[in-house]
Amino acid sequence: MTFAIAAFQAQGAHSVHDPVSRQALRIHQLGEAMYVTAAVVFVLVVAALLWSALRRHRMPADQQRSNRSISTAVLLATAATTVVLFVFLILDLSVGRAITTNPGKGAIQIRVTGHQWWWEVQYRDSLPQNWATTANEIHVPVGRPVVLELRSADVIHSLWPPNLNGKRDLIPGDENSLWFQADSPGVYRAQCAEFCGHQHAKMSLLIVAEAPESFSAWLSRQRDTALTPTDSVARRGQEVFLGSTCVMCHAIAGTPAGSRIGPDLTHLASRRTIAAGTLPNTRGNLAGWIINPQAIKPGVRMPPNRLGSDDLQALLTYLETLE
Amino acid sequence: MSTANVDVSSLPTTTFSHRSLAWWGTLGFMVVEGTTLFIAVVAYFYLSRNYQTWPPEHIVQPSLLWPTVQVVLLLASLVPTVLADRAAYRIDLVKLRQWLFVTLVFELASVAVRWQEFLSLNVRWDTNAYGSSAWTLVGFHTTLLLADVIETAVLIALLFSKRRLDRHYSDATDVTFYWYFLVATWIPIYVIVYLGPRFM
Amino acid sequence: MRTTVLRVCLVATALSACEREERRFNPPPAAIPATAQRVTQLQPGPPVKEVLVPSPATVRSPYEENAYGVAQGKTLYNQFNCAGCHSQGGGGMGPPLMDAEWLYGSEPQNVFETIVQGRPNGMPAFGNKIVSDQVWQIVSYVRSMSGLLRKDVAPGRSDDMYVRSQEQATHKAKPVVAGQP
Amino acid sequence: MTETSVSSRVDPAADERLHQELERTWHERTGFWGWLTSVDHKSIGKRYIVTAFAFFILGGLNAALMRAQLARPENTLVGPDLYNQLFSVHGTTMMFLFAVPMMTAMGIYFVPLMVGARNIAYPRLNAYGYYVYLIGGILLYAGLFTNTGPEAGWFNYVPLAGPEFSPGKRSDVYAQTVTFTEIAAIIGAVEIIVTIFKHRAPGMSLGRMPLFVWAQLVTAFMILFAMPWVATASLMLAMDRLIATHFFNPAEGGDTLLWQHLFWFFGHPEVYIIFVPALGMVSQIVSAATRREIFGYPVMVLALVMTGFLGFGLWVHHMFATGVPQLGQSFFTAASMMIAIPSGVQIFCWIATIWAARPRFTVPFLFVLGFVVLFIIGGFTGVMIASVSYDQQVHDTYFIVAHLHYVLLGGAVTPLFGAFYFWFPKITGRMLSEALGRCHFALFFLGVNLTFFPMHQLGLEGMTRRVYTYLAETGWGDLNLLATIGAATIALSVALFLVNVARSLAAGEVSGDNPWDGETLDWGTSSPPPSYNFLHIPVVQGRSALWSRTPDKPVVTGLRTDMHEVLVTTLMDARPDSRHLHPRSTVMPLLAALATGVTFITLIFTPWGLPVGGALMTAAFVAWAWPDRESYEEQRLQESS
Repeated sequence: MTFAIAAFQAQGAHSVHDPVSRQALRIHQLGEAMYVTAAVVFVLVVAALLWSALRRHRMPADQQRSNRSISTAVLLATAATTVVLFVFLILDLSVGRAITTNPGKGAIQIRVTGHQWWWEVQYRDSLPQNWATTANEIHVPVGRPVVLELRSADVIHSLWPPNLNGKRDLIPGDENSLWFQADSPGVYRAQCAEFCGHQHAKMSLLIVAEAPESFSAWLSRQRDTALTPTDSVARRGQEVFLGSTCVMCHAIAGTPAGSRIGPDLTHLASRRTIAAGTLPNTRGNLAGWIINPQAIKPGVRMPPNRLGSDDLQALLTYLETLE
Repeated sequence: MSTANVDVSSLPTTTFSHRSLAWWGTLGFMVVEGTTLFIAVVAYFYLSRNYQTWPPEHIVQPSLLWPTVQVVLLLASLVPTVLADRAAYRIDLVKLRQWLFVTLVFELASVAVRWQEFLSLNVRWDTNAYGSSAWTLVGFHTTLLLADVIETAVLIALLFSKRRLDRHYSDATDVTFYWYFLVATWIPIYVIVYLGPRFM
Repeated sequence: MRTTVLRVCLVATALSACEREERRFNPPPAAIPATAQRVTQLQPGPPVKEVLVPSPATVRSPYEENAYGVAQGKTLYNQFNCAGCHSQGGGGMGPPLMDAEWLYGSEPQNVFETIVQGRPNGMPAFGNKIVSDQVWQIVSYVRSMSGLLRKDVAPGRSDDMYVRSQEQATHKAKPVVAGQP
Repeated sequence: MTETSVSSRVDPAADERLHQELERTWHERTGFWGWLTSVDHKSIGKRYIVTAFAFFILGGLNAALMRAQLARPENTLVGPDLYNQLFSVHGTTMMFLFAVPMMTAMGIYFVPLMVGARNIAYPRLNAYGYYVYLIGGILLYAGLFTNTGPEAGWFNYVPLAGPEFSPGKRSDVYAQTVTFTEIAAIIGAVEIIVTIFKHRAPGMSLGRMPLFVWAQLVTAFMILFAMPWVATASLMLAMDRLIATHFFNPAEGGDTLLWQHLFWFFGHPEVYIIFVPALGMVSQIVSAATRREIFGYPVMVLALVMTGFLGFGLWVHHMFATGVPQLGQSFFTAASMMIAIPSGVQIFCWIATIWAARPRFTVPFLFVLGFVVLFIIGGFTGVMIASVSYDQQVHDTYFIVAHLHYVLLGGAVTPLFGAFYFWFPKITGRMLSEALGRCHFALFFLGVNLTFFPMHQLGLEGMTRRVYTYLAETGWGDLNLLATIGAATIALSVALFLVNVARSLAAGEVSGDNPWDGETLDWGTSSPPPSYNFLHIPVVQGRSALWSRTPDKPVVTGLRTDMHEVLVTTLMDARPDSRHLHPRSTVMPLLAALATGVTFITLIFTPWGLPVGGALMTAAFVAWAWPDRESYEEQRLQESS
């Protein structure tokens, strides 16, 4: 179990408690302040309640009504409540201002489109041939603001990277955006937070924050088309891909496969996970996923595929070349 | 402090307006229905923000003839309604029957014109959100209209029947009260749905 | 006696609701595919040697009374670009699908064959490009376009531009087999 | 009759005669037919309470299944499709079929008793409302059992619930269930308002009304203004699905956020509709436990009214993640935080009441203590999520699941259980066992904390709501297991309560009229109350109706005893104003409800439901309005007297 957790954390931290951006940090601090206040007030009120209930003194009714100190106590408690709330309000406004300020120039724009149940990620450029499309994994450079342009292809989703910022909905017919700046490198997990159907539970996304140089290297690799396989098994695998059901939904740049119904597979092998953050990207998992995705994510749009074992192995070999 | 017993045997059994229970019930449902109409109006304006023009491009403006006829008809119907109302307060059975019947005729005419008003929208409910919200707004009001027609008809029948009671005078004022409500709500709907698109 | 009838009716209603609402994710494997003659050279994607076709005459169409399957069929119809030729049922390059005329028969098996084998004059063969389960979903959707499915199973409008009245409001027209295309 | 009884001068023979006469007039037939035709608010109220509690159990069973599924990561007990239906039906049940109807039911039973009326205003409509509600509940569960349960949550967001993404009839079942329950809730609200406005006993001016009655009044007004929003929204959804309107279709000018605005403009007041009556219950329990009027009555009333108003200003705080403009958000943050003030004031006033008295630690009072503790926790997380920035982190996570259950279970269900223990003797004439009650309380309090406290942490660690499973690597397994154990504890406590009820019904200690020494008029009549509620309608002389009664016990005289004649009083001062005749038992409400049921259920399948059902409903209501010979004779007799 511990090992599994460690493995998972290598796949992406996912907690409000561990902020790595200014936004998440400010929210975290606001939360801490509110927790401490809440705890103090809670203890005070419950103590007052229990003391009142347990003290064995009974004041005559008319005396209670005319007792000024009781009224004063109630009044003071109300005033204190109001002050605490007012302080919270001010704190909230200041945090709100801090985290919604304009990201400024030089921010990287990334278009994220929610699909049932995966994320399409597109790095656009003034030149369309420089566009890079991937899925379920966003790479960002450390120390530079990133703006996610959020859209939806079907129902409402919500992108939530707790270590980086709060969540924002992806709404069909509407555009939203969310920005953050990762201050330390690492792999952070984001999850769909708005209920979106059968596989809402397994709709995750990894955000990989890395040094600017490695980010640029990654991006330029992602812009490339897929290499034509040289190995004969991989070539056979490509034939399987293009001649079977795969080609109806998936795109691999540099081949005739160009459908945008499912995730773009041009650089599938470079991704850490498959099935929207559900499984580590290994040959075994990939095989299981292709043969019967419904066993892993019941209701997912991808149908079970019946492939002969030679075809499957060739296909896997081909997919592994897509780095 | 001591209080004497209260003898209520001489209190009236038929009361009008806010002294009567039925009036409060009518008012309660007017609040609910008024809120509903208000929501439909909110939806209408909310959806209009999604368009550059309202009505949307390629959709003809709603026609004004029949809706305007309706407004005139409804305003005119207030005359017999007020007279029926007064007759009821005066416990004047003959006049009440008479004017309530005239009111019913107006109500029926209004239902007939309402059919034309749907056509005057010049859009189908399933064409776009504009059509949907306009139809719904007019449709809501029509449901209430039909309910009041039935209510008026039943009351007139009661007034002519052997089962007539004093309390029916009070009930008659509730029916007229409701009709005022329907007329009063129709005017803004007319302005919003039929005139509105010309100014939006 | 009457209670028995009533009970049977109730059970039937309940069962039909269950059938209508089931979300079938993992269909049992269909009959072993048999190799069939393809009738067209057209197909999506690069050419392949042969088309594998389940023999449809022996397989009952699984989605005729299943709203979820039909809705999936509608999604696939658009995603696989059937609309490219058939439009939203009104036809274009391909024949209309919302009318009562059927060139190759209106039975589910006929439509299945049409999709899988292709037809002369333009309909590509989707044989091994779409898994048979999805083909059946598309079949049921295509039939719903001309009102051949129950209204509570046929789809409502999609979140798209208005082009035609929704399938569940389409009146059933008695299918006729039209002459040669 | 005990000392506190509202009964008049001591003349047992005359009282006995009067009792005989009133009993003959107000008694309803027993048996099945009597059940179907009843228009007595106590009979309807009782079945409302029992039905709503049955739905509480059903909703709880849904929750138990969900908790079982989530006990371990990657569990396969329940698949995603069933899980989605379960949580949708759970939410829909708890909000529409349990919480609101239960609070209405308590009002239907106790408001007439507390204001000193013989029956609720519009008794037939009352019966109609119950049947419509029952049909709605049966529809939802018939849906669930035929695999047609709603699948897009109780909030039912479009487009997921729209025609494209929710094929079949599942969302339609949701929409019509909502329609039925809204009709019932609105009817209940109108009756309660009119009962409070026009049926109060003479002398009970607005300033002398019990706090429970004030709470019910505020709630009823909130229902009146809130419920039409969700009813309209669900109507739009049903039309989008059935006749292809485009309210929620962005491609044709519709808007998915329209649903959210309409839904939450109802949805947030809804929380207060559930919570405010519970505040009223707490006040009555505290006042009885301390034998004191609640400290600061005017402030308490003001706080209730303010809660009612503010409840309408918060809806957007459910939508902070949709990206509504910053300025608007600040307004909703401020309003959301402000609503904590009236809640705080009430807690302080209760503490002040308790401080100056020596409370009896009866089971109802224990539940009140538990309520304060749980509610403060829920209230504080509520203030936290009123903050836009913080909400954007925890929105739609298990943190919210924890928050809302602390507020609803802690803030409403806990006082409700207290109220059950408190008023059970009034309804049945028997006490519930204190010993079992204490066990029930302890287990329930423990269970709620065990289930929901860990969920705060789960949310912060990233567990989102409405997930049917989670991966083992997340490390959420242990806390989830703890929550499941807590849920089992809650289930056990509720089972204990049922045992307690069954035991008491069979052989409980006889309670007497006023076992807690309560202040309100309901304690001034026998337990259970007679069919006519009060032998003599009392003249109220002070805020605590029973405690302030002078020895001569003035009452109303001159009301007819041979028919359902009731007293109508003026709005502000409750001066006697007129005599009104209430109808006798009739089957018409049931028939009208069946017609309504046929209409809306047919509308799930075909637009023809409208004309056909409309005709049926017209027939039913015309038959309802037309007096039969017997009631005509009676009415004429009353008018001539």
